[in-house]
Amino acid sequence: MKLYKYASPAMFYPVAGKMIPWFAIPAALLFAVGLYVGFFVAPTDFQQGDAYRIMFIHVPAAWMGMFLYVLMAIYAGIGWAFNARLSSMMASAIAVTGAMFTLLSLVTGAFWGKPTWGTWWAWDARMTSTLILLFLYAGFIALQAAIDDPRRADRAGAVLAIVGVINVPIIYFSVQWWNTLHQGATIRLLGKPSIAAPMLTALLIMLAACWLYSVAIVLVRLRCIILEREQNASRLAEVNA
Amino acid sequence: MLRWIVWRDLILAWRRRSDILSTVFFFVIVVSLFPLGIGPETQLLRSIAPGVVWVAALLASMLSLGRLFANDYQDGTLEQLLLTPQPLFLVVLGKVLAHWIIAELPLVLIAPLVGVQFDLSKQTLWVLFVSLLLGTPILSLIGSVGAGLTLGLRGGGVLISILILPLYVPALIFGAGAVEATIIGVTPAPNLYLLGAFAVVSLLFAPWAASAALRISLE
Amino acid sequence: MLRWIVWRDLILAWRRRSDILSTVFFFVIVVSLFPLGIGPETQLLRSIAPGVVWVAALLASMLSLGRLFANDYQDGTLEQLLLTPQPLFLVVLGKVLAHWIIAELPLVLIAPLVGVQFDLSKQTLWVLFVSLLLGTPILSLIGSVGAGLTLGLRGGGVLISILILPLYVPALIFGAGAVEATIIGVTPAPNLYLLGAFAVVSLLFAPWAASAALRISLE
Amino acid sequence: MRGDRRLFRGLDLSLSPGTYVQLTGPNGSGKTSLLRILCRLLEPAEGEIRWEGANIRSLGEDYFTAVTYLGHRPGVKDELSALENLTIANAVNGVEVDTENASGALQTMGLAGRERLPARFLSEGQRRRVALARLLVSNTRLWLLDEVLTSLDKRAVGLVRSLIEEHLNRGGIAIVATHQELELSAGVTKRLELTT
Amino acid sequence: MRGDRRLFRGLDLSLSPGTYVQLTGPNGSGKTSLLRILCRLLEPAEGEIRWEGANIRSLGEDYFTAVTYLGHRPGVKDELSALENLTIANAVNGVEVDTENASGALQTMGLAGRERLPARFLSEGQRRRVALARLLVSNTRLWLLDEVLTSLDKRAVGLVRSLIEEHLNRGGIAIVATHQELELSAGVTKRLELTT
Ligand code: HEM
Ligand SMILES: Nc1ncnc2c1ncn2[C@@H]1O[C@H](COP(=O)(O)OP(=O)(O)OP(=O)(O)O)[C@@H](O)[C@H]1O
Ligand SMILES: Nc1ncnc2c1ncn2[C@@H]1O[C@H](COP(=O)(O)OP(=O)(O)OP(=O)(O)O)[C@@H](O)[C@H]1O
Ligand SMILES: [Mg+2]
Ligand SMILES: [Mg+2]
Repeated sequence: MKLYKYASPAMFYPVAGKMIPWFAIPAALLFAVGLYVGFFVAPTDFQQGDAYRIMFIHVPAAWMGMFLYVLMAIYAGIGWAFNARLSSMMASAIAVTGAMFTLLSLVTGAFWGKPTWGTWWAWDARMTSTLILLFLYAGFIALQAAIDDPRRADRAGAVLAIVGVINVPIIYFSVQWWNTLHQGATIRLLGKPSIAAPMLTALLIMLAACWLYSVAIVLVRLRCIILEREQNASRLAEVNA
Repeated sequence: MLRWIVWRDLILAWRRRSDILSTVFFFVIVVSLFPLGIGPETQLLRSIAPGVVWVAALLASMLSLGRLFANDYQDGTLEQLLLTPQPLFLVVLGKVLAHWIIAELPLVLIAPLVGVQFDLSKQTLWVLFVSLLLGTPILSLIGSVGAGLTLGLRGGGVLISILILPLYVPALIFGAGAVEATIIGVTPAPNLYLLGAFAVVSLLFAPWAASAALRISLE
Repeated sequence: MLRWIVWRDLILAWRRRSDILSTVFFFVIVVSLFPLGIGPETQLLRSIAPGVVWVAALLASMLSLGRLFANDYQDGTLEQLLLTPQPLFLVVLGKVLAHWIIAELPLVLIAPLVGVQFDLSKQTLWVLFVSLLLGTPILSLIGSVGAGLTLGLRGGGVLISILILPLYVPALIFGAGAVEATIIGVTPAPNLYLLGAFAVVSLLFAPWAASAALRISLE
Repeated sequence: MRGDRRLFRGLDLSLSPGTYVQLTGPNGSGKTSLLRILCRLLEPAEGEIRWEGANIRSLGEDYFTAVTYLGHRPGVKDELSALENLTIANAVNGVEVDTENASGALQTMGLAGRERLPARFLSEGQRRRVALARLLVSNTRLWLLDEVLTSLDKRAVGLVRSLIEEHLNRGGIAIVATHQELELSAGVTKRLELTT
Repeated sequence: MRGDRRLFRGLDLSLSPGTYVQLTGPNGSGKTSLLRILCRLLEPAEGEIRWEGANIRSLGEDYFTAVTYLGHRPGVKDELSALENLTIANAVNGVEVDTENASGALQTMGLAGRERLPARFLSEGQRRRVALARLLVSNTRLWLLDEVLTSLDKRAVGLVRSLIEEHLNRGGIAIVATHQELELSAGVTKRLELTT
């Protein structure tokens, strides 16, 4: 089983090294194209002027933040169930990237909100659930950081991620429901305006770029984690020899 | 044997009655801090009362959860509990049940009294009581997972809170929502049903996750 | 030698950076829970913001205080610190100073960001920042007394809170009062002066009381 | 128990009833880890442990009816009296012991007159004796004792020795990790020395 | 130290330089309490302790420049390396030790190659060795050591013996609470047996 062979961290390390450019370079290219289309080709919005262009970062970031959480939970779960170290490391690597995208969508959302709504923040359902998602990432990362033994950290993280993933839909809907109960939202998100074709193109390109970037950065981070753990292990082995 | 685990924890709690009192006091103090920090307008206070009481309950239960397994862990009893001839999730369930009786039930009972400070109506107090009665088991159940995961870690107190507070959000929304609904004259029923459903989901998953967490922490 | 104690605690905290982050996140999470419990109306939220932020700061600092002496106590380092040839209150002062840098300063820095969530004006955010900068040393100082008294006691987490939360009340009233004043357009100066005075009083008495508490706890 | 192997030491061992295994070795050589693997608190990295022919993982909770493990920490609750500690610990294990038997066991362990004192008033050595009293009332066949002589004075060490001898005579197995020697007059003694 | 009395035991003792006191007695007989009284962590219920003629209470913090106490718990921080543990513990005591001396002391204690490893990766015995290294770099005259041999293997026990012997030869005083015997070839050995 060739695949099985690559599931060992030590074997995967060089493979990951080779894979990184294949994702990083297209990511860079697509970012360049996407930003160009988004900022220069796409027409100015008749309501919001140019402020809406922040969407090209905001929306992919928000999507990535949510997808990556699920992906992280899946990897962590596989790592736990099958004792696959590489999979667990993958989960740890994804967590930071996911948290970063979530934070990015919060920040860009806030910068978008200021010109359009006149406020940095409102307790809108989507914003709130994104914020909670960030907290969930933070919990996962903090838990893993607090545990010295990497194997134990992996498994504890897996339990938390799985519990979190079961909860995410519940949280999402409860927040949705919470906000609409009190008031018809004073300000709605853009809704679904018929987006101009260049806008949609730019959005999709940016989304693809974010995906490629995520893969590349996760691989980089994975390599760091592998290296760090091997070093720790060999340092201990050396001393105990 | 489940019976004995609950019984054991109740005896232990009774020997340390002051802990129970401390949790109740903490709850009361946190709730009372708000009028101090916010100012005395009755109207304002009444409209924030459900949120404040519920958040205080969350925090109080979270603080007491730090002790759910910690004492047993420190003196080696938890290892022994893992080695009893019965499924681990029953042990967890027993301890969670005891924790609810010890740490949450008193809050539920005292909450209407605290609500009076905020000038809530009789009916609202009643809904507050019911919402807490339905909601606090969720806190104990989900909290047990966090308590299991953070066992033996430094900085456990803060860590457990950032793990479980986000997971408490639905309970908070439905619970406080039910009370809020009563205040503005709407029926609290849907909120209470949702709260009950969430409690059932927690009951199904939490003991299982908590026993997994315990095994991991004790390795 | 004071220098070395502060330095030691800072190194230790740096080795466990995640604890610092956890405290900050706890603060942010608690603040965010209130809107979830209370509802999203901007007007209402703005008027409770000072109270909420200050109460969250109180709770966050209280949680981190549990660790002020506990880790050193558990591994026997605290005994050794008591046996150093220097007045005990200097040791306490060093540890409190380190605690403030590690656990309170990050809250002070993040608070304005949190305030943005409540749609506070620029000037209000500024006053919030200053009030916390003046007020958080009080929390560390008074908290050290509680931490010393509850050292090694079970249920320390809850116990410490009921000991020191009542003592925090003046800080809360002046601190939240200053922000409140700014919101309604009055000068926050008197509140801030009172807060400063209270800080000085704490600085004079707390280290002394905390060292007495430590001696008692270690007997 | 029939066979056990351990990755970084290559350990293979099968024990018959009446065997006493003295587990020695310098600090950090893995004594505690081995005992914890034997009672399933730890997973072995490789290899398996069999009890009466069956892998202990497949035995599930039933395995624990045959095993008593006493670890570094005595597992005695400060708030309970010696007597309560003993009876409740057993009840949780599904073995209900009546008060008479329990106080008999405590008396044997030299705790006469202190049975009803909360354990926090007992000295470290006396607390360990409370934990050891569990061996007297249990009817498990495999004893896993970790550093069981810590903080015991000479009288208590003698008590432990005779406890283990009786256990071996009844056909039990005892695996004891210790830095101190324990000369037994009964059963088969095996010495297992771990190295770092 | 000139005189010490203890309410429930009536203890009166004066020690001259170069004396080794071996404190024995069954569990709970008060060994730890006595040592803690001697380093002012506990107040004696009655009687007083004098150091060079002066009551130690009146000596204030100066007394601590003459005393090193090692208790049940080693006082080693998990997050710091062995080296940092040693240097910082001394710096806090007002004795700044340079890295060279410190790692020399750690090497003597058999920790060569592990000086820079965070202490949490050390085994229990090695952590105690880090604590003992403080005895090598300190220049205090009175050593109060509580159960200092706990969890040490034989090599380490030999090290501790020679450490104490050197200390006595330099005119120091050592009071050691222990269940195990420690045969010294230097200094005056006094045995103090406490009873329950
Ligand atoms: C910090 C504040 C904000 C956060 C956390 C946030 C979060 C999110 C999230 C999670 C999504 C994806 C959700 C989904 O597809 O269901 C999203 C999409 C979107 N957001 Fe935001 N948002 C914020 C502010 C804003 C603002 C101020 C605007 C514009 C006025 C905005 C406009 C949009 C648009 C147009 C989409 C795409 C909607 C769709 O295609 O369904 N967001 N945002
Ligand atoms: N949780 C852990 N994380 C990392 N390493 C560990 C852990 N527990 C044990 N070890 C390592 O495993 C080795 C064996 O430890 P173990 O506790 O089994 O030793 P021991 O023989 O019981 O020692 P002692 O005589 O001190 O009780 C040690 O070198 C230790 O460093
Ligand atoms: N904090 C305390 N509260 C009440 N009694 C105590 C306390 N500390 C010690 N004692 C009692 O004082 C007596 C002496 O205890 P001490 O710890 O000095 O004994 P020891 O000789 O050091 O025992 P060991 O050999 O277990 O270390 C014991 O009987 C104990 O019950
Ligand atoms: Mg061991
Ligand atoms: Mg002692």
